[in-house]
Amino acid sequence: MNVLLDLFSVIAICFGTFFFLAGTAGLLRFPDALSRLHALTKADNLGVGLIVLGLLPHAGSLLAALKLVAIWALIQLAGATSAQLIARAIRRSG
Amino acid sequence: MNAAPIASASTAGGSLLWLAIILPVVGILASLLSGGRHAERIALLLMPTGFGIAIAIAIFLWRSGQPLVYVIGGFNPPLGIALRADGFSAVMLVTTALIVAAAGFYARAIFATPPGITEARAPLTFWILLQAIWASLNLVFLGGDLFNLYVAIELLTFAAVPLVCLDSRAETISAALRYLLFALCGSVFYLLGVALLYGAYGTLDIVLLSDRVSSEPVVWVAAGLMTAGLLAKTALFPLHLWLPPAHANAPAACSAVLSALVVKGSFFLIVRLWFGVLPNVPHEAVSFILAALGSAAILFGSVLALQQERLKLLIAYSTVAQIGYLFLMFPLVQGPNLWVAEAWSGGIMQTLSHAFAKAAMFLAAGLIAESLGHDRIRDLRGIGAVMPMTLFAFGLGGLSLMGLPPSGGFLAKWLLLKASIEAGRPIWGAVMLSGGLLAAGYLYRVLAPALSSDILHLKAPPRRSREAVALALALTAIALGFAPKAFFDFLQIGRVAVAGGSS
Amino acid sequence: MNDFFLSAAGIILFTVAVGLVRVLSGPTNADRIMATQLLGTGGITSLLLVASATGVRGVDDVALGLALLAAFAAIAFVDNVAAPDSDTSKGDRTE
Amino acid sequence: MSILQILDIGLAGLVLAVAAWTVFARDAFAAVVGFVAYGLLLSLVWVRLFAVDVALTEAAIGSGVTGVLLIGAAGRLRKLEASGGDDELPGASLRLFAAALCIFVTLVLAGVVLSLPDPGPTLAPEAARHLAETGLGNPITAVLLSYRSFDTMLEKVVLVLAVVGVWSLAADQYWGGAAGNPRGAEPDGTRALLAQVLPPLGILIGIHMVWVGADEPGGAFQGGAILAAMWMITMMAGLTEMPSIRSRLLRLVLVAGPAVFVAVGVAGVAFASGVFAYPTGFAKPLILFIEAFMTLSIAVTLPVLVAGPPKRLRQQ
Repeated sequence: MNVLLDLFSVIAICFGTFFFLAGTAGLLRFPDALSRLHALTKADNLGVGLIVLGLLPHAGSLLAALKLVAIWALIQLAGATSAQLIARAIRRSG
Repeated sequence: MNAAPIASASTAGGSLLWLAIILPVVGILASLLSGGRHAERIALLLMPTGFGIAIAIAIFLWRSGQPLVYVIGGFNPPLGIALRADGFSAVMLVTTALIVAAAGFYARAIFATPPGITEARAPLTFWILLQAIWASLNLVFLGGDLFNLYVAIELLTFAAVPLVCLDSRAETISAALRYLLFALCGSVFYLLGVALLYGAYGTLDIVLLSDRVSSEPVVWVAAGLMTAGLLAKTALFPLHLWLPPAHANAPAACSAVLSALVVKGSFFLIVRLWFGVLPNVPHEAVSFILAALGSAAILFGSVLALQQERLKLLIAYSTVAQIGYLFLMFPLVQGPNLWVAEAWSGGIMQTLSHAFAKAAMFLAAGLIAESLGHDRIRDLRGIGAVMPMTLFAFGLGGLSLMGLPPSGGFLAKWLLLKASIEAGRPIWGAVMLSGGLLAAGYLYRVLAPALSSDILHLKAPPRRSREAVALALALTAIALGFAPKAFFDFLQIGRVAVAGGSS
Repeated sequence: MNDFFLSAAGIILFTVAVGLVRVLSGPTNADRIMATQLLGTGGITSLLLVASATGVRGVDDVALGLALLAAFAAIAFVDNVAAPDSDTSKGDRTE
Repeated sequence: MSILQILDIGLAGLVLAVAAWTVFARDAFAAVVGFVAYGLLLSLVWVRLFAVDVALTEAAIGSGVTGVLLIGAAGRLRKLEASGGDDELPGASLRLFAAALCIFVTLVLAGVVLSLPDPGPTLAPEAARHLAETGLGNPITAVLLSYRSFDTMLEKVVLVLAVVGVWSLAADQYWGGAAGNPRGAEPDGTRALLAQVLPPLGILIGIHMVWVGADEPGGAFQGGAILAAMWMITMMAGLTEMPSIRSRLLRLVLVAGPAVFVAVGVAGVAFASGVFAYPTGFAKPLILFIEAFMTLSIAVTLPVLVAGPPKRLRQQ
């Protein structure tokens, strides 16, 4: 059981890390600001989500697990709204 | 060497120490909460009480002959904080109470809330910040813990800087901004030094530290940083750049408090640092540098004062010069020598007499500027005939600055001169004498035309009571010249002997 | 397992740090804000990983605080710098 | 070398690099962004130094209050630059001198810090020994609210003075008016969403931080800064606005923290061994009582400072 959970964590965190790599690569390599923003949101969504998922089995208590989920949700919210706002700012400045 | 007083037990009368700080703090909070005219009433109400507390502290100190101590919260240092009052603290507390009250009384005419308005910007700010300056200076004089003193200089900075730009002209705001940057940089340097001392010795209490410190690199660096930071706040040459525009452009009542008291707060902490925290670390070289900078300040500040076109700028540059004198005591208060007590008294006398004289002069200059609508020295011809009392106050203050007898300034310079000759270092005495001559020069530039028989028309004559405030301060500066021997004994209470320098 | 967490934290931190090049190069201020946004997200994530590996108490609250305030810089940016009257596409101003 | 050490060294290098970028950036906004990133990394550093209380403060203040303040300042500077306002750059020799001085101070500090005794003398055991008297579990809260509560009270007075100083910069006719933008007629959708979802959670987290502060990392300042950020977000979304600086309620909340602190401190003369001492057995409830009011004051003081002097006429 433990081994399975650990394996699950390793896979989730590996994928999460990959999305961070991809997001950063996109931020650095994509040609225009809007697509760079798109790349950024991938790291926010999937990267953090997968890593939180991977850490959940290791959370010591229910409160700790709840905090992890809350952190993920907050980052989602922040990511979604700031992406909206930044995108609008980019478009306005043309 | 005087045995270090017991660091960690409250003495009789100790409760007065926290009262001296908490009282104006309560005033600040109550003034902001009730607002409007109440701020002025609260400030004026607290002033006599605060003066009474300062006097009571002095009496307790005089009776016991030992520093007063109060341990806050019942936790003894090094874990907790102690407040301590020695002779120097007590005279500074009384001086502060007097000058703050004088400035407050003088300012009632300018910073009264106009009729028909519940609350106005400048009056509310002034009355709150005046109490804040008072609270923070009392903390500076009483704090026995280096971090507690950091909080004190932070309070002092935040109280002093807005006073500079109370009339919100563009030039005053830029002067205030420059002052703020100097003061904040000074705070950071001070804090860095405090952190280093804690890292090396594990305590911030001044008395405990003085036992533990030894002459080693960390102490030199910490002391250097703290001194540099405090010098920036004291405006000792060459860190004086912020002072003239800030002090000259502030409203007169604010200039008086800033020049007479606020720069003395950080000077007081430099004295605390070298003679309270580090008496066992020989510091002849540092003392020499400080005195050399002081000498440069005297000459440079006086020469610049000679060239000013505006009265308030002249007085501000004179402050730059007079701050220089304060540092001449450093090389003379060294080792177990006979002249040390004299030099110590001389330094403190200079602090006190400059405070009263400079406050009187700024208030007088403020009255002149209000009555004429300007303060161009060129156009002051004949002011003596129309505003005799104001000019008399200005002149008496000037007398003390020049060091002519009888005055506190004379006594201060006489004591320092005597000490410098007895110590075999007449160079400092020579600087003092030439500074006195230069002061005579820049004051002559004001007084000679002022006393001419030209006819001058005032826009509005000054109020008698406000002239009287300036005169009372000037007379106090003169009266200090008659201080009895007992007064000098009082100044020695709690002075710790400094190592080295037994030449 | 702890070593794995720490390695992941290191890789993520390093990755988003490389992303900070966008703070340097811009070209627009929006890119700069995006780079800090990414650093924030990556920082929070590596904090969670390190907290899980080292077990220091209270670290999850630090991450919680950072996550709560993650959008502030972007909003302040949109309000103050990218306001309609100022031009954000001017790029790196190195006058 | 363990992975943790590599991580620490990498983090330190990153902090230095971002700090250098912030110093050398020529554009005000770029420097501010660098500084925000620097603050974020710094809270990671504090965690690694096991100073979680400081990390919490840095996280709460750095990403919320100072971030907004500095970006606002950069925005204003940009408008000033665009209008060709005074751009008195200091001369090259002065800048060179400043750089040399900074490098010198840094090197001397580094040298001295490395020479400090290791392990250094510390009051930590002493602070822990008296912990039982305070009834607290977090020694940092004990230092701030018991052993050195006098300092903490005075620091709150500094905040009050800062507010007075900031307000004093107002134009005379705006005295009694309000700072910041007025409530929007139609709040912006995206921001309004954030400003409606975030505060309930944020208030919970802020109170949590104050509450656990007695025994775990956290406390009034951290919690207050979080609450301050929550009020700021509702203002940035146009859902609420700054009250008039003459508002009695605003002033009451501004002084409540230090006032309650002073009151409890002075009451110690009558009910305990002296001023700022707590009666035996009542230390913890009294500390939580003080912290509740301090949190409230901090939560209001910080947005008031960010909003700046009043810029609108008093509404009748």
